[in-house]
Amino acid sequence: MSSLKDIGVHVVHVGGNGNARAVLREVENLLQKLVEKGEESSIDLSGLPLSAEDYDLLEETLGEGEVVAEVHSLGPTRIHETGVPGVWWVTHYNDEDEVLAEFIEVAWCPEILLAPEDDVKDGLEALRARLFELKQESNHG
Amino acid sequence: MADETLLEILKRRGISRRGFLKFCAATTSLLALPPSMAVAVADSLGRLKRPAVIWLSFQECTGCTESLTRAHSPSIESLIFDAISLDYHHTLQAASGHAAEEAREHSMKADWGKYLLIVDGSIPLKDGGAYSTIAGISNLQMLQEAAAGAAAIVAIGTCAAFGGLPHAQPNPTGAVAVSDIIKDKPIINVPGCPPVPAVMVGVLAHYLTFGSLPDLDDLGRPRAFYGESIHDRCYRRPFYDQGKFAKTFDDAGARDGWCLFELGCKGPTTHNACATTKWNGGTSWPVQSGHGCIGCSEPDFWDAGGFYKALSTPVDSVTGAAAAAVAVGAAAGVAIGIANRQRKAQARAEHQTVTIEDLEK
Amino acid sequence: MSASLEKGLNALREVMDAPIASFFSSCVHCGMCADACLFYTETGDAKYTPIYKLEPLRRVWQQEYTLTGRLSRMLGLSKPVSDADLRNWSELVYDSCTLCGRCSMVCPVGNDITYMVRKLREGMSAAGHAPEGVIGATKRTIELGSPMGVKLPALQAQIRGQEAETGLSIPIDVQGADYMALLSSMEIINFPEYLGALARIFHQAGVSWTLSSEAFEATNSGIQIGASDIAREIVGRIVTAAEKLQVKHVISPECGHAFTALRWEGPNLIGRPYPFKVVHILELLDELRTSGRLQTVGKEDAPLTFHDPCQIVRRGGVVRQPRALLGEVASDFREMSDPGVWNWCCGGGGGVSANERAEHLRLTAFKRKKSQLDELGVHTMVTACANCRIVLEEGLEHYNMNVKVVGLTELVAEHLVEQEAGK
Amino acid sequence: MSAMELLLWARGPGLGIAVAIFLFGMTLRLFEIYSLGRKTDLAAPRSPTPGSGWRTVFSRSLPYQGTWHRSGLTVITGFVFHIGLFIVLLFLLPHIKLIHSLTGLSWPALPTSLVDLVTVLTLIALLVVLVHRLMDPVKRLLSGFGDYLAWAVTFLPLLTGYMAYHHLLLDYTLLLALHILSAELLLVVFPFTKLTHTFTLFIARWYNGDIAARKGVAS
Repeated sequence: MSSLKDIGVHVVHVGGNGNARAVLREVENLLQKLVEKGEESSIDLSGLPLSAEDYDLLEETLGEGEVVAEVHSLGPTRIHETGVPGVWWVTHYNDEDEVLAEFIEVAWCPEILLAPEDDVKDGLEALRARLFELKQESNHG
Repeated sequence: MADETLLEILKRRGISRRGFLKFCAATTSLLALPPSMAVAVADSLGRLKRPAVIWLSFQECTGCTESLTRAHSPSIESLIFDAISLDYHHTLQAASGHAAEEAREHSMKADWGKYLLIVDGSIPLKDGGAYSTIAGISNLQMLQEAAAGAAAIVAIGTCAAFGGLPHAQPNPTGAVAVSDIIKDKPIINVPGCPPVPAVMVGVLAHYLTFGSLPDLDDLGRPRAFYGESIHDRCYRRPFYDQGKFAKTFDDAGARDGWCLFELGCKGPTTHNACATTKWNGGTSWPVQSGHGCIGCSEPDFWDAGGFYKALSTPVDSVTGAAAAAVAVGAAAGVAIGIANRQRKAQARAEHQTVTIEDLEK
Repeated sequence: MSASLEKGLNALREVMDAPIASFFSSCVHCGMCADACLFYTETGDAKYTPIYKLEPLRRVWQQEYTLTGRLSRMLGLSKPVSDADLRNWSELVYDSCTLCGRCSMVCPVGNDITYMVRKLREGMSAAGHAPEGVIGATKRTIELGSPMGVKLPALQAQIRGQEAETGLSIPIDVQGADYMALLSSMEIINFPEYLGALARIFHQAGVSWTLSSEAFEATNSGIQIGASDIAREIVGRIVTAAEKLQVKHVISPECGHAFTALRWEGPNLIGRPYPFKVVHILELLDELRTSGRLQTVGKEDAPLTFHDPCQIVRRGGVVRQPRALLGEVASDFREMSDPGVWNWCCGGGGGVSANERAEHLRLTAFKRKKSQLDELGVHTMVTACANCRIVLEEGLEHYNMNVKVVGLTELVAEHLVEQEAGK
Repeated sequence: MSAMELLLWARGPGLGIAVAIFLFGMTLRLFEIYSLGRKTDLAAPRSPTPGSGWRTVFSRSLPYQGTWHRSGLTVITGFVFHIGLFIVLLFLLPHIKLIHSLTGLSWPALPTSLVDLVTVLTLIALLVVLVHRLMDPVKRLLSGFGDYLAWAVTFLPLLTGYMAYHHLLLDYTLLLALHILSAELLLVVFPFTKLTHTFTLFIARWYNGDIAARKGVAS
């Protein structure tokens, strides 16, 4: 029997629709804003129809940077700095590794990497509680 | 518990603020809002208290509920449902019989004027609405009662939004849409057969986030999802522009992903988000799998001239009318021809030879 | 004194046919016929647009021969053609149209507008709206035998004159001659040398010919005024004479509309084909030339040009022959712009030259010919139509132009090999 | 009535009605014309004239040099909009599908973007034609309600088709419905305006060519 692969379906791409160039120009503007005014911003990539060629062009132009990070909350979120410092590629996945949302963030550091203030406070309390427990244990010990 | 905010619920479930931020970013993206709105979304969703929701199912196939609950990425969508208090849903609720109806009545009384009413399925009007009843109450009556106390109504699926399949000719049950009955409440139509799950969730998220109706088109559909046609966002669109069309479902053009217009694709007249959100967790969508759009999120899609007929072709055959027209035209032509010949013959008969005396008055 | 609107409308009902219906059905009002009409180009007045001149005919067609027209007429949505309408259109139908046929050549949908103007004149004349001058010419043709009132004695006097001039006898009423020649009264009165030229050429070529004392006048005012009954009577005289003399051919003189009347309209007027052939004099001359029976000597050296008479060239199909003949007798023949079937009318055909009230308009229209001549800079213009010749001469005189007009037949005759003439 | 209902009406009963009126009207017109007949020409033709009517049917499609010179604007805009109309009507795929479904005939389509360009040129030409008709004294004199109606029903399908393709101003479904309705209006108006020239000009040219050829002139 033939397998699925034997069915001669091959999708021919007809070239990008030019949205990659528009995105790149937008990145340039946002980066200039960051440099001049310190304003951070981002672009929602799922809001635009981007072909495979568009993605290739985006990735090729922005390149790879120094930082790679991963956040584990509600499924993974993968972040990497592009070859242009200050330009971050942020992709949110669900637990099944499907893309939920994808952004290009123009910032000193992506929002999601920063430790949230409330969480830090909660962490401080948790840490103090832990230290208190340790002290109790050593006292008893 | 009922006074817990969403953020508190999430926290209780071990979801961090980072996770919540991620959820808000995804929701913002889903709602096609600018990324900068994520903070606003996070702020209001975070403080959100669980609103009551009543879900009524009338003449329907449960496909809409299936679509919603079988969503591939339940983690995000289910968050929204965690945020609501789904007090009544035939299919999903544990209670049945009198207990279920009591729950509905209780919820209506408790949250009168505040609850969100979700409806799927059309409402039969013929023969006193006898074609569909729940606990002896006709759909019409139940809808009217529930609608009276609703803050807003969401008509989920093409049946509730436009009448859908039950409404198709000859419409034996006299099925109508929610908007045909309820005129005094805000109604959001979320058509589709079934609607894209992310769209259903997105609409709910919007309502919950902003407490208001999203921007609607003239058919009551949220523009964020129904603002563009399938054709506009179709990845095969460049083939349409180049004039490359699949002629059959298995020809070389079809294999190369050419435009399906000739095979009856209704993409140009259909407004939905399939082309961008796709189905089954972004796996594919009808056109990508090689079949033209059937226009399921549009009114009367079932009677729109055939799924496999190109949009520009006639719905009905005109051959009969054409033949009759030619025949009648020929008959009229022969009649006027005879009349004309008679008039000319008469003119000849009345001809008086013109002499030079006849040249002046 | 019995012309009436009803008679006129009845005539229009009678002439309506499939070509007219197809023409009116096809007109898109593009106005290109205006640019083809010298009465429009020289005045710039839109009312001279050829298709506009046909409004009364179009209205009769639409109101009486189409279903929608009949219905709107019944419902009172369209007004029938009135006597005032026809009176208002008289100038357009008679004064500003020479039936030159140029519009019929340019119409993109192929309307033969000239064909329709000719038909419309049937109704106009029967309704009493033909111009006085043309009515007068028609009356003289019927009553005296020629539009200019030329009678047999006048012709006989000219025959004697030309016989003396050429030393040749001019045959009259010869039974069984091959050719019966006809003349236009303008030739008899203004250009009798045409008759002499015929005698000399036919003598040299050995053509058996004759004139008829009963029918020597070729012109037909009935055609110009648009009264078929009258035209039939006039052409009938020629047919009767030709049949009586049992000639094989009848020669149309150098007169444009005479050729049209005799060659194309005649059989249709009398309702049967002729037992003889009709040839234009230029056709005969060219035939003699190609068969070697016409010998010429010497050529005109001065540059000269040819004015194509509409009825002979565009409406008659004699295009090649005049140029072939000119090639024999002229060394410096120059074509005007728009030569041959695209020529511009002299402005006096189709009865306009007989229509006094049109004189001013005709002279205005002549500016077209004037500019053609100015552009070419030639001082001799040959033509082959007595009417063109008169109109051209009047125009040239009016505009003080130094151009001489010559008849082609006479020009050929001047170059005949002389010793032949002496025999 | 929603846009979709309007579209369905246009594709269904509307089309049937329009095609029926068009065919009825044109059949009637052709009978009207031919039933008037024509007398046999008794004058001997200069030479045999077979095919000369057909020759003129084709030759009148080409302007002669003097026409270019004197009626240039009419000729150029006329050419552009006629050729443009034919290209758009006959070579846009949706139109071919329509013709195929009505007649069973089919042929290859031109790229949509090319047809789009042609549409723009045709629209421009038609606008020039209208302005010319309003400004030129001859055209203005000859023009009546029927002329402007014929212009409008020719212009509208092109305009609505262009707007639908580019999603201008209105919803696509509504525009498509309006486009089809405007084409149906064209069909309905067709037999009762000068638009009949599309067919009758062949008859007119044939007669003209035949009449002239009998006299030995190629007209």
